[in-house]
Amino acid sequence: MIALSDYLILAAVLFSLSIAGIFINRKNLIILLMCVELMLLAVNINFIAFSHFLGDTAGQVFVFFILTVAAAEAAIGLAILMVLFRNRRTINVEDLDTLKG
Amino acid sequence: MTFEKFLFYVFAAVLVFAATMVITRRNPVHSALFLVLAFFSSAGIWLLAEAEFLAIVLVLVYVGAVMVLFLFVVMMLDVDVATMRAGFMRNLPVGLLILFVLVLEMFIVVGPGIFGLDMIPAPAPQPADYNNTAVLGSVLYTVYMYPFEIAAVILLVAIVAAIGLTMRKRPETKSQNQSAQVQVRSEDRVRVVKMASEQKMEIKR
Amino acid sequence: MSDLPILSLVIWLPIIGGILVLASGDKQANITRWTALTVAILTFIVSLPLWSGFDTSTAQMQFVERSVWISQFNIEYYLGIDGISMPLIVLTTFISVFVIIAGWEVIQYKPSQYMAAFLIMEGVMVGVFSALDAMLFYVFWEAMLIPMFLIIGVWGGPNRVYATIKFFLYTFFGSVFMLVALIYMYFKSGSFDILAFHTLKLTLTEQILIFIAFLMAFAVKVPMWPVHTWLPDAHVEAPTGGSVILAAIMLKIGGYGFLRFSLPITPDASSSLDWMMITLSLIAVVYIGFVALVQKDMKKLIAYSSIAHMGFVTLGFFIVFMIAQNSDSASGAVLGMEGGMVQMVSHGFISAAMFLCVGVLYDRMHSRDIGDYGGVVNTMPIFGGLMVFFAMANAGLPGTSGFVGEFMVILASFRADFWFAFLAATTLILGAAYTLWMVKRVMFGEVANDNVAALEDINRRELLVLGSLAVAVLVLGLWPAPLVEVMDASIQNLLKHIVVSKL
Amino acid sequence: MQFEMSSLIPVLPEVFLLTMACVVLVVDLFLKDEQRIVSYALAQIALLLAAGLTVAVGSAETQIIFDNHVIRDPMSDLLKTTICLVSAGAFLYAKDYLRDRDLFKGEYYALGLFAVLGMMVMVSANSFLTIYLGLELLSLSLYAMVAFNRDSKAGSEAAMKYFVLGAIASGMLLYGISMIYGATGSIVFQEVANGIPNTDMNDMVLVFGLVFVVIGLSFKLGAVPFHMWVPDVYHGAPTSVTMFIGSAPKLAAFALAMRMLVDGLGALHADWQQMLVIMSVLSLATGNVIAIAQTNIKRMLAYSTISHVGFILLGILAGTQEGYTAAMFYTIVYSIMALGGFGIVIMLSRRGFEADQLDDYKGLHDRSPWYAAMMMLLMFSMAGVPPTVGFFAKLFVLDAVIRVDMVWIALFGVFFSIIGAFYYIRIVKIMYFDKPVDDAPLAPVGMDTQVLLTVNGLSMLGLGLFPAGLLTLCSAALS
Amino acid sequence: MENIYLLIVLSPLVGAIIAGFWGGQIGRVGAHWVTSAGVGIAAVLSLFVLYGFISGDNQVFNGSVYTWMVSDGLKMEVGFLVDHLTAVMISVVSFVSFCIHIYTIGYMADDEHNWPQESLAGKNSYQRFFSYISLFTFSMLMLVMSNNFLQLFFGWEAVGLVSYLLIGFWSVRPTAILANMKAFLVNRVGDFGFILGIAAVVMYTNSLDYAEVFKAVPGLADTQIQIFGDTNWSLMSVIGILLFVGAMGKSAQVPLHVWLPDSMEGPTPISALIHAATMVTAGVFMVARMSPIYELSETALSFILVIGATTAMFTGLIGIVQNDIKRVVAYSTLSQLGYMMVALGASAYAAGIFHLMTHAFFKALLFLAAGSVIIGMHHKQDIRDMGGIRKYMPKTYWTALLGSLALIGFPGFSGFFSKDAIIEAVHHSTIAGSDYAYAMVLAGVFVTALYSFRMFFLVFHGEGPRDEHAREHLHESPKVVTIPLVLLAIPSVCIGYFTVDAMLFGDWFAGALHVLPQHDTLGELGKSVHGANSMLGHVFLSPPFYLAMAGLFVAWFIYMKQPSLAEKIKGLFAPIYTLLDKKYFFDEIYQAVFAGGSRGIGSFFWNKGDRKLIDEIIINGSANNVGRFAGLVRNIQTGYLFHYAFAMILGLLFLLTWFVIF
Repeated sequence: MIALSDYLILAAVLFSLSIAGIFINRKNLIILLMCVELMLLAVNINFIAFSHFLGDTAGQVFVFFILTVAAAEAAIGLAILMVLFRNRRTINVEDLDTLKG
Repeated sequence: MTFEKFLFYVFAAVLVFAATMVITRRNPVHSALFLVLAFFSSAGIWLLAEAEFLAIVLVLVYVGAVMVLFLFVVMMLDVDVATMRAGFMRNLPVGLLILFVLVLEMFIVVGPGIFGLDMIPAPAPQPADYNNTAVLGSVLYTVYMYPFEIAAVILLVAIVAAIGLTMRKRPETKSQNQSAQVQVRSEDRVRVVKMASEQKMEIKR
Repeated sequence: MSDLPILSLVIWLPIIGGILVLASGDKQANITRWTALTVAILTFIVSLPLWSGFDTSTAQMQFVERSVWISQFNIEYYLGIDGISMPLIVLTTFISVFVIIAGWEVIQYKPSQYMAAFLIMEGVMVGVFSALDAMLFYVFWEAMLIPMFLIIGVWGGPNRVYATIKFFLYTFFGSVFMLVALIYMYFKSGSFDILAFHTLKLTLTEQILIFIAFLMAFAVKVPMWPVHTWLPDAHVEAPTGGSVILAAIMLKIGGYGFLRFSLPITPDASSSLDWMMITLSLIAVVYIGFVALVQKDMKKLIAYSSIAHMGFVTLGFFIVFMIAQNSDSASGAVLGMEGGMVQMVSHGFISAAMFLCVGVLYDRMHSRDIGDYGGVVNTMPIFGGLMVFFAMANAGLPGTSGFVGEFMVILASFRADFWFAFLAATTLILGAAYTLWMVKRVMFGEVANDNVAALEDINRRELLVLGSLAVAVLVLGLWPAPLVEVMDASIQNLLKHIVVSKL
Repeated sequence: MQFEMSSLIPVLPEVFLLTMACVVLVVDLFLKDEQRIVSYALAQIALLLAAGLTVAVGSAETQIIFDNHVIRDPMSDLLKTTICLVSAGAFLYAKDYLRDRDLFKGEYYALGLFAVLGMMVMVSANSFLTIYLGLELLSLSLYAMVAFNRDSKAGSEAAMKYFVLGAIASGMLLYGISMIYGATGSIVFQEVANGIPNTDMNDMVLVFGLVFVVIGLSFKLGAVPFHMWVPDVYHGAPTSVTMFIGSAPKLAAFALAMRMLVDGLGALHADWQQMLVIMSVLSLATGNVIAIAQTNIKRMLAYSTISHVGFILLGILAGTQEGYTAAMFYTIVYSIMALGGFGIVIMLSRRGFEADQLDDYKGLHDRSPWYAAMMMLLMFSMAGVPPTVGFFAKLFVLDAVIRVDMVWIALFGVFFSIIGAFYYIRIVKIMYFDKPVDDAPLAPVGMDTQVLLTVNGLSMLGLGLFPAGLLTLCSAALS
Repeated sequence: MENIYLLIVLSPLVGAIIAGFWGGQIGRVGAHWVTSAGVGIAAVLSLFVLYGFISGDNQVFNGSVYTWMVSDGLKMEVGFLVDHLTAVMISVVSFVSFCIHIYTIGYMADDEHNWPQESLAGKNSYQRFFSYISLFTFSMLMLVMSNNFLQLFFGWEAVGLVSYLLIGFWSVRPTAILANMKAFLVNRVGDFGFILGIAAVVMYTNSLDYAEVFKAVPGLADTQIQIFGDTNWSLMSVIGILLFVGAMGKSAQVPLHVWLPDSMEGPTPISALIHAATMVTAGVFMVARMSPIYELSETALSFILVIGATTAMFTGLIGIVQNDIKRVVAYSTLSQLGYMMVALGASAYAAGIFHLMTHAFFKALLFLAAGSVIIGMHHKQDIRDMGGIRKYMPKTYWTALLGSLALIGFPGFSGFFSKDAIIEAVHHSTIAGSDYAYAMVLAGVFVTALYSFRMFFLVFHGEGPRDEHAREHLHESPKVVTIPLVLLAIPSVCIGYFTVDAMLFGDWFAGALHVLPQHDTLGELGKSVHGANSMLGHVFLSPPFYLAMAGLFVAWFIYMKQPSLAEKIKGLFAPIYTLLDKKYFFDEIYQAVFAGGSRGIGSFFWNKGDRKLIDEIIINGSANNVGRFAGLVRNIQTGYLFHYAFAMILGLLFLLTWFVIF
């Protein structure tokens, strides 16, 4: 049988990978956005696993909403990305350093 | 090892692999495609956890819509891929360290020690007539009515924001503005200029 | 008469007057000035009943006003005065009148704001002296900073920005720790009533920590060595009126704080740390005396002399415990405390007068450098006479008020230890040395240069101001009994409090 | 599962606001550029009426509706009213600014209203789900608003940073929520609170989840080390948006903390108290110290925000009634102060000139004594100098902290407020003591804005002299 | 009686106030009339009081005028104690003062020449001067009439103030204003000890009133106190020495004598009044007044004896080499003050006071005579430029001769009785240092005669002024100058003869001065001498007479007979001459050590302490460090998204590690 810990560890690995990804990627903003999606995915796995093991639908409903929000988030994120690209002609993370100090 | 467990491991392996690829590929298109793979495999895992509806939604919404949006943007921005990877190796050790420590610490909490089967036994499988979609649907519009409305507003905001941010009238695009055409008044187009009648000019030398 | 809230009136009349003056703008500067003067004089008159109606036989708070301010925190609008605060309040209202007059023609840049700042400050300072609720006290205490900050910064000298920020941060630094101590005691006692704090039981550790917190606030204000360096800077840069208020009133607030807070609230800590206070006081007297000697700037010199004189105040306050130890009774300690109080009042007059004198010269010559002067008495004989008089008072000449406090404190400190008195008495020499040396270089000798030759003697306005202060200095010096009588009951009562351990 | 229309009444303000936001969106489509004022007016009406409605539906009792997902209690009433009013103020200040920069659009107000709606949802959320959705509604609107000036390089950079970091933060928050859901089996606060003592799960799991929740919260508040977005976003965003972000959402963030930590995870107080102590201390130190080095007033105010957050956290971490009251008082006061502070920045800026450098304030006293006086009051209030209300805010917080025997942290707080005082009074110094470098006459400002500024500035003094009223409201809201 | 006493004190004050504040309105005549009248009233009343005591009609008066203040049970009052001692003092003071008021009318007549034309301070300076000397008289009277330490200190400092004002009267002269500051500061050094002495008295007796203190001191005679560590000191010695330090300042005893010669920068009338006749003797008066205390401490008496003797001898020596006419008299004053102190140290308080009185007359006389010469010489003061003035100024000459004879103690003159008594008293004294003192005062007699007549001969005899111009204008001074000379010459000559019996051997001071039997040197003396005539009879049996004559002769020989000898001797004893000429280098040492030293300390404290350590390092240093630190820390905000994320991750890891793992 699949243990709850299996799900959770998987989610944890995924979560960690996404966090590491955010740190390693210094060039491409889009990958950063994808990492965020991965992170949400990890969270979703958590919720679904708990929901499954608790026999409670709240978790699944929560995932449903997370998916909705994530979609909206992606839309806005990409829109900002577009604005940024239009202004700066780059989506290189390392170039985003005019605001600092 | 049961078949379910086997499937889980396969999906999990694919998922982890795909996730790794997402964060390490130099070409964002590849990353996006691996992300799609990751979504697919996690959809599989969700099926194992008896969340059919969400698994399907994941594929539909994410793979079908969000990822396409990503790809669309990636294509549209036309980024120079070659310069994108420089310095990658430099950050990798720190990244790996973070990854390692984080996984380790999370493992301590979520590992089998606390969430193992002996601690939390697997629930009995749902009966055959269990309809995940129906169950979710029935609470979504009742118990979760308020959040549902809010979620709707969020989507509205996303629409407004996305349009507001990205839609702009480029000077070079040629298009008709019908309402302006319809609403135009004669004063806007023709200006009647009253001028004093011309005086005879005296030329002085 | 007794139903009138006189204290509130004395606090709010100048503040509201100040706001009116502020609102009147600079269009008609003369009206502004007269309004300000009227308000100041009115305030002084209103404050007189505090003296005349004062019952000297009791140590109870008088003219008490009490109403709820912030009920959740038990913070009250609680005013009242005893013999310790009353003279200081009258001093404040008295000096404020002269400050307004002193700025009459000199201040041409935004006079309405200048006058308003002083009036508001006057009210706030009276508030400090009359607040019996610790939080009310603290609010007034800090609120004082704002107008002073602006006065120095806007109307000050060339280096005013450094001076005013230093002044602000120093004082702010000192007082925030007091805030924590006050809150702590509120937490212990359930109210911010200062009189309740007096009877609050505290362990020695608590007392010491609270004492140090208070010390930081009051020592900066007094100022005590080594947190005194803001004062010379602030004085030098401040306009004359600012210096006067600073020296005459603001420094007193520190001394007042010791009497109202440190000593009665933390008697055991005061007792166990009195060596430190005495040491610092004596350093102020001796060290600062030497420093004053080498000043080339008149205002700086007077500022340093203020520090040295305030050393006497703190010395007078903190020898109590040693006296009690030496003689099993606190007999003689009262002398020291009253001496400190008299010294504060007297210093209020003298330092005000000295700064006004420097102001008179500065207005004419635009220099405070002693080297730029010489032989002023030849061109300004009346002024010269007054300034020599004030200098003598500053040097503690008997017959002037400057002597009274010093004398009392030296007498009292002898009871504590011969060497305290010995070091304290060095002020006789040092005080005379730096003051007279300055007078010699500025006032006497041949006319040093054309600028001095062109000086004109003081006008009626200036004569009025300096003359009134001279009279005050003389009267207090020749007959200090009324002042001492006023504070006697309160000081006796205070002493009774502080020699009893709280442990 | 019966649905009663009456359960809509408590959320009437939200419903109204949503309706109005849509109305603005739609009406705006039919407006010509010179008629945008209508959108603005509608938005103001929406906010003011929403505030009024909140008061109207408010009462002393607590109502929990929508199957425990929504709560209406005195705290939510007070916070919602304040949010609406502060937002209305922010809109008012921003009007001329937006018009000067061709940003005077219906979308701005629609997004603003949505953001306010998000805050209101957060304020009266009673489950992790609702609060998450409210948070996202707020955040997404704000992301868009930061990038609203599409031609601004700084704006888009700020928006991007805000977005990415915000997304990470909400990811972490969600992860935390999932763990807590797993440990307690519910997402409704009361049930979570009830579930904590009963859970047979190891306490570790709860704390594990708590860490993530606290991080999400700290990000929203802008507490160190999750504050990095604050200076950049404040700096890069159009000033009107900075003002908006800097004021009302702090109230929502406070509600976020109260709902999640106190209502939901109150049983873990001992744990989150320590976490908040760490972040509060770091915030106080970092915010105050770095602010000194700033030359851009928006950035400076951003760092000052961080230090103020330190104080707000102090109040919350005390974990007592007094502490919450103090923190709430502080938050409300802070939102008013920030509103006024940025208000001045906005009023001084004009087309092509942002007035965001400290040097732009030189000699303001000569150029406009009134602005200078109001700014001075605001600065002294931020520095916490009596008799301005900023002092009382600090006082109440310190009192709360000392009451739980954390004197050392109170000392720490006051120590850094001394350092903080330096950069506030530096502004006063610049305005009052320096000579003006810019002799250009100040941009003419409408009467409404002037009145608002006056009210805003004098409220520092008024609330300072009579803080009891607001304090009573706060403590009543939390009792 | 009290009203008379008040009138004595207040009438000079009223004069001073009128002349001071309304000098411009009342004019010169008004000013000198009002002040002279004030002091005149005081003088007449004083003499009336004195007569009352002589006749026995007057009782000792001890009462307060008003309560200055009461603090901690310590009553501080202003009040009068009028006994025989006081009566003598007020008479001397007011009489000398009155003479000097008259004299001043002439001396200051053309004071405007002393001021630069444009100086406004020079306007009304005449009136101001009168105001000051009347104020001085008031202060001095307050001092001597006081019945408590507080008022004593009041008067003590008030006379110092007036002295300060008067020495620096010609404030445009750099030397004058240096001298007055010096005088004030050196006096302050004395006051420093004085006030500590008062504090000690208050601590142990809890009173400032003489009567109460004197009542209490016998009980404290054996009290020991600790000052340095555990060493025990007799309380009485400590009090005595501390109070005497005050007297050293005021009465210009070595080493606090340095101000007195410099004080000659003031106009001559005040040199006569303040720096010879009255103020400088305040110390003598004070010690005499405190005799109940001093009698209880032999240490203190020895101290006084040694200091006095040293002053008497060594300042006299300086007088020999001085060339400024006033300075010679000033050093003579120092020397005579030393004699008075020796008398006090030998417990011959009465002799001290007696010498004080006689000295007041003849020294005032000498000063006024010198002043008269100075007027004649148009304010030239160098005796080497003078000579032969006898012919031009006969009145001055004769009065000066009488004064000089009185000063050297020529038999029959008043100085003879007082000085002889002192020498004899010291001879009888047994306390430590008395032998030294005896030797010094004896030698001093020779020295006194030498310098007195050196000056006398140089000024009045010989060729006549070298300066042609001066010679032409030399003439006798006006009557207002010469009348006081005559007025003072009379007592200078004869007062000693008439009063010595009562004051030294009678019981005149019985209630005022206390002498323990074992110290009663005058009593010892009285066993062998009985009255004035008896003293005159013993003249040829004692060394002082011969020493004085020797001095007179040497002066005559060197300066009249063999003028070249002076230069030779100067060459022969060059080091000693230099030592004397430089006044033992006191001024130089003080300048370097005290003035320079305290400025050095001041600069050090200011520059290194206040400015460097506190301001620069601590205050600005920490401010700058915070600023620098801020500048550094702001770099954490790199602007890079991944760093921001990294910060969040670190925060996460930290919190996880801290709270979950541990």
